[in-house]
Amino acid sequence: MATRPVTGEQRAFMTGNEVVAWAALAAGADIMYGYPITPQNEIMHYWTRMASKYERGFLQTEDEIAAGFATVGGVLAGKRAFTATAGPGNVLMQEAMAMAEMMRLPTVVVVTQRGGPSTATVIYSQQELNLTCFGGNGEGLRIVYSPSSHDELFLYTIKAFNSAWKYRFPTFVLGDGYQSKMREPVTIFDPEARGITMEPCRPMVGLPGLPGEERDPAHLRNTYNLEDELYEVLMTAIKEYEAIAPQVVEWDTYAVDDAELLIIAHGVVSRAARAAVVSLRERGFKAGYFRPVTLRPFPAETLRTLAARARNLMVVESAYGQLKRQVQAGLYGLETPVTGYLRPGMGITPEEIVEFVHAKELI
Amino acid sequence: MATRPVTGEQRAFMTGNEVVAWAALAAGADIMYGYPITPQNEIMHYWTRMASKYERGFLQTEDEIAAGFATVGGVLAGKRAFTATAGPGNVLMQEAMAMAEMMRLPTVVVVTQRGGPSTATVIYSQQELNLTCFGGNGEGLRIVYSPSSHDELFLYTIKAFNSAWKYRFPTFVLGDGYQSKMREPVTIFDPEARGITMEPCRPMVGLPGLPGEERDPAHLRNTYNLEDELYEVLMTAIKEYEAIAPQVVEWDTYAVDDAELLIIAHGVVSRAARAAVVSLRERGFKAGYFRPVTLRPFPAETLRTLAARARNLMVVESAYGQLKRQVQAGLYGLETPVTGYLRPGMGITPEEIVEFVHAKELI
Amino acid sequence: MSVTFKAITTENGKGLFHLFPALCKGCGLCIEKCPVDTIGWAKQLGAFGTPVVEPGHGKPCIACKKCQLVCPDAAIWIERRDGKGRDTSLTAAPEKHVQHK
Amino acid sequence: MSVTFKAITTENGKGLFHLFPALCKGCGLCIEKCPVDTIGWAKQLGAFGTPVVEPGHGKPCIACKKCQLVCPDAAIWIERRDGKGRDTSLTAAPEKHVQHK
Amino acid sequence: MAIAAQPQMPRVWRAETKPHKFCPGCGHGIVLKALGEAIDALDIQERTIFGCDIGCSLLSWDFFNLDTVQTHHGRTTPVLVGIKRARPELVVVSYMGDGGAYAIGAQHLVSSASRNDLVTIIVVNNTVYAMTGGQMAPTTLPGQKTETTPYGRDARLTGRPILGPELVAAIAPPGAYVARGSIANIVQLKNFIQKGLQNQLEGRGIAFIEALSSCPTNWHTNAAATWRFVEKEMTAYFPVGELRTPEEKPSGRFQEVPPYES
Amino acid sequence: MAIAAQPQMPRVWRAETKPHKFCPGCGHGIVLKALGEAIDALDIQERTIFGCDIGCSLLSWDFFNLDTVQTHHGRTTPVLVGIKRARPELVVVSYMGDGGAYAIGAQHLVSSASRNDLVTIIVVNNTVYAMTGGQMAPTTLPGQKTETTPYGRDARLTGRPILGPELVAAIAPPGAYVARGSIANIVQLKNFIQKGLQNQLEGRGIAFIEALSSCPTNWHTNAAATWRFVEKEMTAYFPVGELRTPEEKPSGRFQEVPPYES
Amino acid sequence: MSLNLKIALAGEGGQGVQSVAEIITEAAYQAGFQALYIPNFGVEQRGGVSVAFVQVSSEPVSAPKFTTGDIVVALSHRAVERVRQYVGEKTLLVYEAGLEDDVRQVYGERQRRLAVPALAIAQEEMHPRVFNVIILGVLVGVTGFLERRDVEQALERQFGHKFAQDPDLRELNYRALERGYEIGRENL
Amino acid sequence: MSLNLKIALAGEGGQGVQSVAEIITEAAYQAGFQALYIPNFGVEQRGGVSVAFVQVSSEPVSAPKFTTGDIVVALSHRAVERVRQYVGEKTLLVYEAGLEDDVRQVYGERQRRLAVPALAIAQEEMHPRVFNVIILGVLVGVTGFLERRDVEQALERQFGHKFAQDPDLRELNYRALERGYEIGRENL
Ligand SMILES: Cc1ncc(C[n+]2csc(CCOP(=O)(O)OP(=O)(O)O)c2C)c(N)n1
Ligand SMILES: Cc1ncc(C[n+]2csc(CCOP(=O)(O)OP(=O)(O)O)c2C)c(N)n1
Ligand code: SF4
Ligand code: SF4
Ligand code: SF4
Ligand code: SF4
Ligand code: SF4
Ligand code: SF4
Ligand SMILES: [Mg+2]
Ligand SMILES: [Mg+2]
Repeated sequence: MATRPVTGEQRAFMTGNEVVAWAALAAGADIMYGYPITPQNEIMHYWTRMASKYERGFLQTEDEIAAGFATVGGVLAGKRAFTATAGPGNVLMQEAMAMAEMMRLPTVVVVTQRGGPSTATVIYSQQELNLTCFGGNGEGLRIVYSPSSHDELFLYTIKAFNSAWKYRFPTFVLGDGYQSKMREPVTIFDPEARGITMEPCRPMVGLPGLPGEERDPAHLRNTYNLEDELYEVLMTAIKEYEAIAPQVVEWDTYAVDDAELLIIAHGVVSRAARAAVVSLRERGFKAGYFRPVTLRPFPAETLRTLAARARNLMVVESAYGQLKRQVQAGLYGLETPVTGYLRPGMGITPEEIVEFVHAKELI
Repeated sequence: MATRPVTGEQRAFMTGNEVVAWAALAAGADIMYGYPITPQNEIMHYWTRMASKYERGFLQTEDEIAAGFATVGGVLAGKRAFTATAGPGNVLMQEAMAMAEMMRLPTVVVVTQRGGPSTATVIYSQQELNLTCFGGNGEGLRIVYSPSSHDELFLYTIKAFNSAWKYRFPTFVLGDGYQSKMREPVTIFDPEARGITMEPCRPMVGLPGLPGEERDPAHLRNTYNLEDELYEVLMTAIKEYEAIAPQVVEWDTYAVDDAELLIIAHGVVSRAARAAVVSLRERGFKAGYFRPVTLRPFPAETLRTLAARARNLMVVESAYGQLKRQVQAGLYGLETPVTGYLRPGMGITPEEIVEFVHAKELI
Repeated sequence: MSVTFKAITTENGKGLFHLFPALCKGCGLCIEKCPVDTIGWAKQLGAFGTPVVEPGHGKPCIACKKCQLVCPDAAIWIERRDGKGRDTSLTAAPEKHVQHK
Repeated sequence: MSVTFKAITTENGKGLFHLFPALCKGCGLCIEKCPVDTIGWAKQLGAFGTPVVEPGHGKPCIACKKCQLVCPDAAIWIERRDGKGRDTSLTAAPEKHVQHK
Repeated sequence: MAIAAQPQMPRVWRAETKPHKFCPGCGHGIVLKALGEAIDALDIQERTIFGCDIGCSLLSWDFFNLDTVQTHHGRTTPVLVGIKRARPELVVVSYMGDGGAYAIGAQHLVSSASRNDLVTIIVVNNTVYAMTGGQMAPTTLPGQKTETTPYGRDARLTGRPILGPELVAAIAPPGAYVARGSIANIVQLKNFIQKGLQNQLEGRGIAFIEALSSCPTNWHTNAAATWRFVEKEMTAYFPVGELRTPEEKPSGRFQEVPPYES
Repeated sequence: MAIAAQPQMPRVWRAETKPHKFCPGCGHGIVLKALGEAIDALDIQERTIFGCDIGCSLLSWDFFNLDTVQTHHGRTTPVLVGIKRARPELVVVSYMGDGGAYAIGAQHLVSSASRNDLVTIIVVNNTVYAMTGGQMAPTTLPGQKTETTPYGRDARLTGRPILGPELVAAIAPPGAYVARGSIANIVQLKNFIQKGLQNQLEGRGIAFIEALSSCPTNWHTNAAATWRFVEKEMTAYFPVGELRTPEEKPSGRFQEVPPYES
Repeated sequence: MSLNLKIALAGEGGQGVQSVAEIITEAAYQAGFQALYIPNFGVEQRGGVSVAFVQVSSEPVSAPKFTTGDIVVALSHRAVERVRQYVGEKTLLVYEAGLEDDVRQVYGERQRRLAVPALAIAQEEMHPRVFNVIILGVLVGVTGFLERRDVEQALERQFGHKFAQDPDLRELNYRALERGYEIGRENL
Repeated sequence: MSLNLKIALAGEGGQGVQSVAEIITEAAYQAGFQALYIPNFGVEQRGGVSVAFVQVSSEPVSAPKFTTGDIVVALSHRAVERVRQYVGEKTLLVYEAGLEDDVRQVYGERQRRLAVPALAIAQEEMHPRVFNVIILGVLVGVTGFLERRDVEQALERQFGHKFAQDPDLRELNYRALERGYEIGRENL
């Protein structure tokens, strides 16, 4: 490989799409397959500018279906392959991701959520949570990271490759249009400089040795004849997923210890939630903040402990209850009331949250 | 139109796919668009045999994407149009359904669930609940009926057309491969004979009058420039959806009044659940059964009342917790423990359920 | 609802050059197509706050209507001063067009 | 792992007609293609419990290998009794084929 | 004059939504002028349904005094085929970009062509994905710089500009009408479109018209360079003219074979 | 004889999975014999990746001693293109039915053809959707009865049999190899496939081979009628032969135009 | 009379087990019972074992498949193994007599069983094609809930168009049914 | 010193508001502040009003957009209306002086405001192209948290390649910056 794209640590001020491209480079991603869609485009733009310099591959496909399946191909060939999409593209991407889920393929997809459903807006939302966590005709055996800052966007893009290849579940970085387009300070780094070892990739086809002679051929399929065959394959994957979940789940909290009101949010919205908590605390209100960093698997256990102590839970999201449904299902059994501040497709500011808290007398 | 396909009431012994084709005929469906996929195929086979006789239309499209969008076209033209699909086809169908959701188009889709994810099996499962209720990049503003017998398959196929055109949300009949392929007795009927009036259809394009002169042109779109514009459109739809939900929700119960164990299941599995309850009752155990007939909107309120009285809830499904997650989210706030008997892609018999109840000492 | 547009009308050569500033986006496509190079930039600003066009920068207009034809925004109407040839251009059937309501 | 198949070998005309019942699905495609109509149904049952084929129903085999060529299941091997022409057919390089492990 | 001078818009244009939403110098406006003229000439406003795609064509969602539906990226043809099959008396126009037609929606194009669907398809070829900010399209010229071919399109890696009308002409059954026009020859373009609509009216088969068009915004060209790119560069790869007319005798490809009786 | 007579399978066939999963008389077995022979002849077993589609082709997922991936309906080409782009030293074979290639996956075919992807595509044309029980395919003959054309395919409503190789030949850049063979001429079919693999090995461009094949199960034919249908009925619509060879001088469609400098 | 009968049938593609299942449920339905029949289906249909699940009951039938059959029918070598999961302690295993060895090997000696020499009867006394109708007759005989008329009518519905072309065929089928019925009655 | 500044800027496509926003946040970032800039984007980019959101703070910035700006800049007729939602009681409205009437009509008399004759200055004293750099200068002056050096460096980063080709351009831009800065300082 050519010179390392990032050495040591470097401070920068850039857009989120640029961050993702640098992160993929730093992670040693070999090839990107993609199809244009706003607000994801600049990931491809930056990647194509840098790919030839660092000897990485790129293919612009005919649609997101092809982008998803070509990514599957790249991964089968043993390469750190990824794609990026949003909105209607994410809908189409589900076909390939369902195959990746069935065949345990370490695909990495960066999603930059935009308004939905349908074409809606090219701007921003958190409405692709259901789709990214549970899309396709399966059980959602996926890993979904929801970063909230450019630093995290960088970190979790790298981590996505590692989790994918380590655990062999399709892995997603669930960003959004705001994060894609905004510029803020970020520290980019060579994973090695932070002691992060990249999981090795190993091919699933095109292995060394004459198949049938020196080794068995790889015969990979996603179709089964009998219910029982499928059940066995599925339950093995489900059990593995459940077993690794405790290692995979991540969350973030602030001022939760004595919190009477726990505000729950993910992604960029969590920044507003945290700021709202700071401002409530400043005024003497016992508010706390919880953020699931992994949306799949969902950190329900940790949240349960905290939520049990609170008097009120408030879910804040730029969607109509997609996170809230996760929270309610995950915390079933608790009696702490859950209120939602649900603004599909709209940016959310700390001021609005504080105002809502007071209006609903949640504290 | 030619002679009525069904007059009065008629007893028959047929497969579920045949039932759907007859129901669509009886409902006055004008045109079917479809792409082959098992276990849905025979709906198309029967429909094509009968369509010319009763002057109905049919188009076999190039894929499920086209089938979905052509259905959208048929509906826009003011016709009672429908399609049918399953599994990976259902995944692809979501793109068009997201558009229908955004534009409030009364599409009707019959889904015959098969094993998932990916191609998996062509046989049976209940793994398309998430997908059918919440597929696409939106909030799941859909109506989803889950029938459990051929009689219901007939009834709810007719009802799907009526709900779709009345409320203008994409509507689904969520069947499965077992229901598709099994033969059992059914009573088919002319809706009129049962006092069911078919909702009238009205075109959204191709209206009478010279546009711009005698009337405004219909300018239909699914794209918006500003977050605020989208938010307004969405919130209007969401509020309407929430307002009609109480009229739309349906459920079925058996022996719930004093039930200590409430078994919750939908679709064909609910038959086994009901039989299990009968057999538990015969042996003196206070078991009851609850079945959501509409999965979207979900009959959470009714279930809550019943579940609050029970000592144990048990969710039985041929999926890994897709219904269970709905139940837990819907009943959040209750403390009644929920246990799942989760068998993705497998048929479930009453005997198994009873055995599980005893093994887990749920009663 | 009916809409009307204000024209800046310039007599030039054989043509009455009607330019509708509310429509002209200043793309310059017409300038390039004028066989006598009569079209050039005007002071007046158009729909996007950019200069509109006007005749009189080259030889006199021959009323060939090429500019009208290529304008993507229908911002030019060339009327022959002799009143002829109204229906020979692509965009025939003139006044009716916008006032038909 | 190596697999071997049992053959029913019939001498007919110029050919040794090796038929592998475990592979023959009784489709009859070979029968139609035999230029001398020597192939017909046998009593023996094949892979799917349907009759396999055998030579000797028409004129003698001329070892043209058409039957071998068209069989979708590789259930026929025609060996020339004179030992010649092994490499002339599509499926050349004979014994090695299955025993190469 | 009795009435003040007014813009000479095709009758079917909706003046209330003008100036339209396209950029200065955008070829879409010219193509839609040709389409408007053709609709006027055939007097079919009352029964024409206009469908636009996602891509810059979406900006025409309120362009005409026509019932209009804006669909998804690449999906306009299936929607309009759905409408046409349900209401054959309507005239349906499927309007989209080269990306929608030749990339994400190519299966619909191939299928509608081979089914000879009664739909009039107009593809605006501007050699880029314009709406998304200028990425490579299937029509991008070799050497052309776009956001995803920052060093120029390398034909060895990403292929050569796709030939849409040639594709349709190769597979559409007799009765099809196929042509490629250009905004550089508006009268011809209008005639092609009109013939394409006529083909649908007469129920003879599919009509497919590609229009070479301009995108100064993503080409970063001034007016002179814009015209040069359309007239010289594009025309070198995309020959303008009629490729199939419905009167044509079926070519060798489509011998008259009696239908099979099974 | 020293060793007992054994079946003459191509070396690359996996004897352990024989008899294969196809029906009696299915043409897939013949096409895969031709493919196997071609791989043997080129001695590329060690670096060949076989991809099969959903459709009856999926039954070949364990057919060869080749690393094999069974993909989704119509998606085999994108998966193999993904593999090839990541590991150009591999030889990739995309194997599918007419439905997968010409209906649901047509956008991939069009795009791979126009990109001249280094992939060898083999399409088994059996005029039906076989795996799903015999519905109309894009290749169904006029008049042919299928489960979705129970009264025979009506060309006016559903079009004429699609011409896949003709489509690819119309749009693929120079260097492409395009042919149509038939199970009725296995030696020729094998040669076509071998040339198609050779084209990939030499990095010249896409290789596309359609094989006319049989489906006695869904045609409800006996052996005689099966052959008759392939040799008479199908061949009348689908002419067998080579449509493009890489040596060919670029035709008029592909003039040598110097790359554009923007 | 309360009835609740579960039958699983398995055989090779051409052996006609689905027809048997269809006729028996159709007859049961016409006779006023609740009946449910579901074939197995899937990719395996190309060359796999064909299985049919039949339930007849006086109450509405619950799940379409079942854990254990009251009667399980195996008609081929592969079928013997395939149906194992549906065979419980009380299950009556009905099988083609030629499969005696296979059955012994898989199920041992203890299984309730009924060997039917259907192949021999069909080939020697009738015609190979009525093999499955003999089995149908056995099932009707063994279960005893159907009138002969009901079965004959169902046969007509299934094969009527063939009988019309060749009336001898009707006679042949009726004979096969009768022959199987007798074997079944003997073992009631 | 604790800083927390929110600025919204709006103008027509060609007026360069995004550049102003980018330069100011870039400069703030280089000066050691937390900074966040996000443009509006969407279908409206074709012919719509261009809006930029800038936040500079001593703490990490939370949400990328905000309800109310500390400073709101409107540079065109349509922009005056478009930014209304970001203008609160305490907001300082900075606008091109030529839009006085529009501003009065939309915001009345009470709004805190600063009219900048940037168009006139640019056209008469400098060059129409530095219109936005004058506005940049005003913002630097009015906010007072940036050193001149920081801004100049950011200018270099943005336009350096153009300055290299035409050194006069640098001088012109620096002058425009200075001129705007003075106007800003006066109104601090
Ligand atoms: C499924 C999906 N994928 C991607 C996009 C993003 N997208 C919108 S327009 C467009 C490209 C349009 O290009 P073209 O069709 O050539 O039209 P143009 O804008 O050039 O007129 C793309 C990729 C989308 N809206 N939906
Ligand atoms: C997305 C999707 N749609 C539909 C199907 C169902 N399906 C499986 S195979 C097939 C048709 C196959 O036909 P063809 O490609 O011609 O192959 P053949 O079986 O004829 O060899 C279809 C429609 C599927 N598996 N996935
Ligand atoms: S072509 Fe039209 S819009 Fe463009 S400059 Fe000329 S008049 Fe103005
Ligand atoms: S009419 Fe012709 S000559 Fe006159 S201004 Fe227009 S283009 Fe020039
Ligand atoms: S072609 Fe092969 S499988 Fe078919 S009958 Fe002949 S030998 Fe048997
Ligand atoms: S080798 Fe030729 S002649 Fe001999 S049996 Fe085969 S086809 Fe017939
Ligand atoms: S971006 Fe290009 S195609 Fe789109 S409106 Fe602007 S000029 Fe036209
Ligand atoms: S169904 Fe047809 S194509 Fe499929 S395996 Fe059987 S014969 Fe072959
Ligand atoms: Mg384009
Ligand atoms: Mg096929």
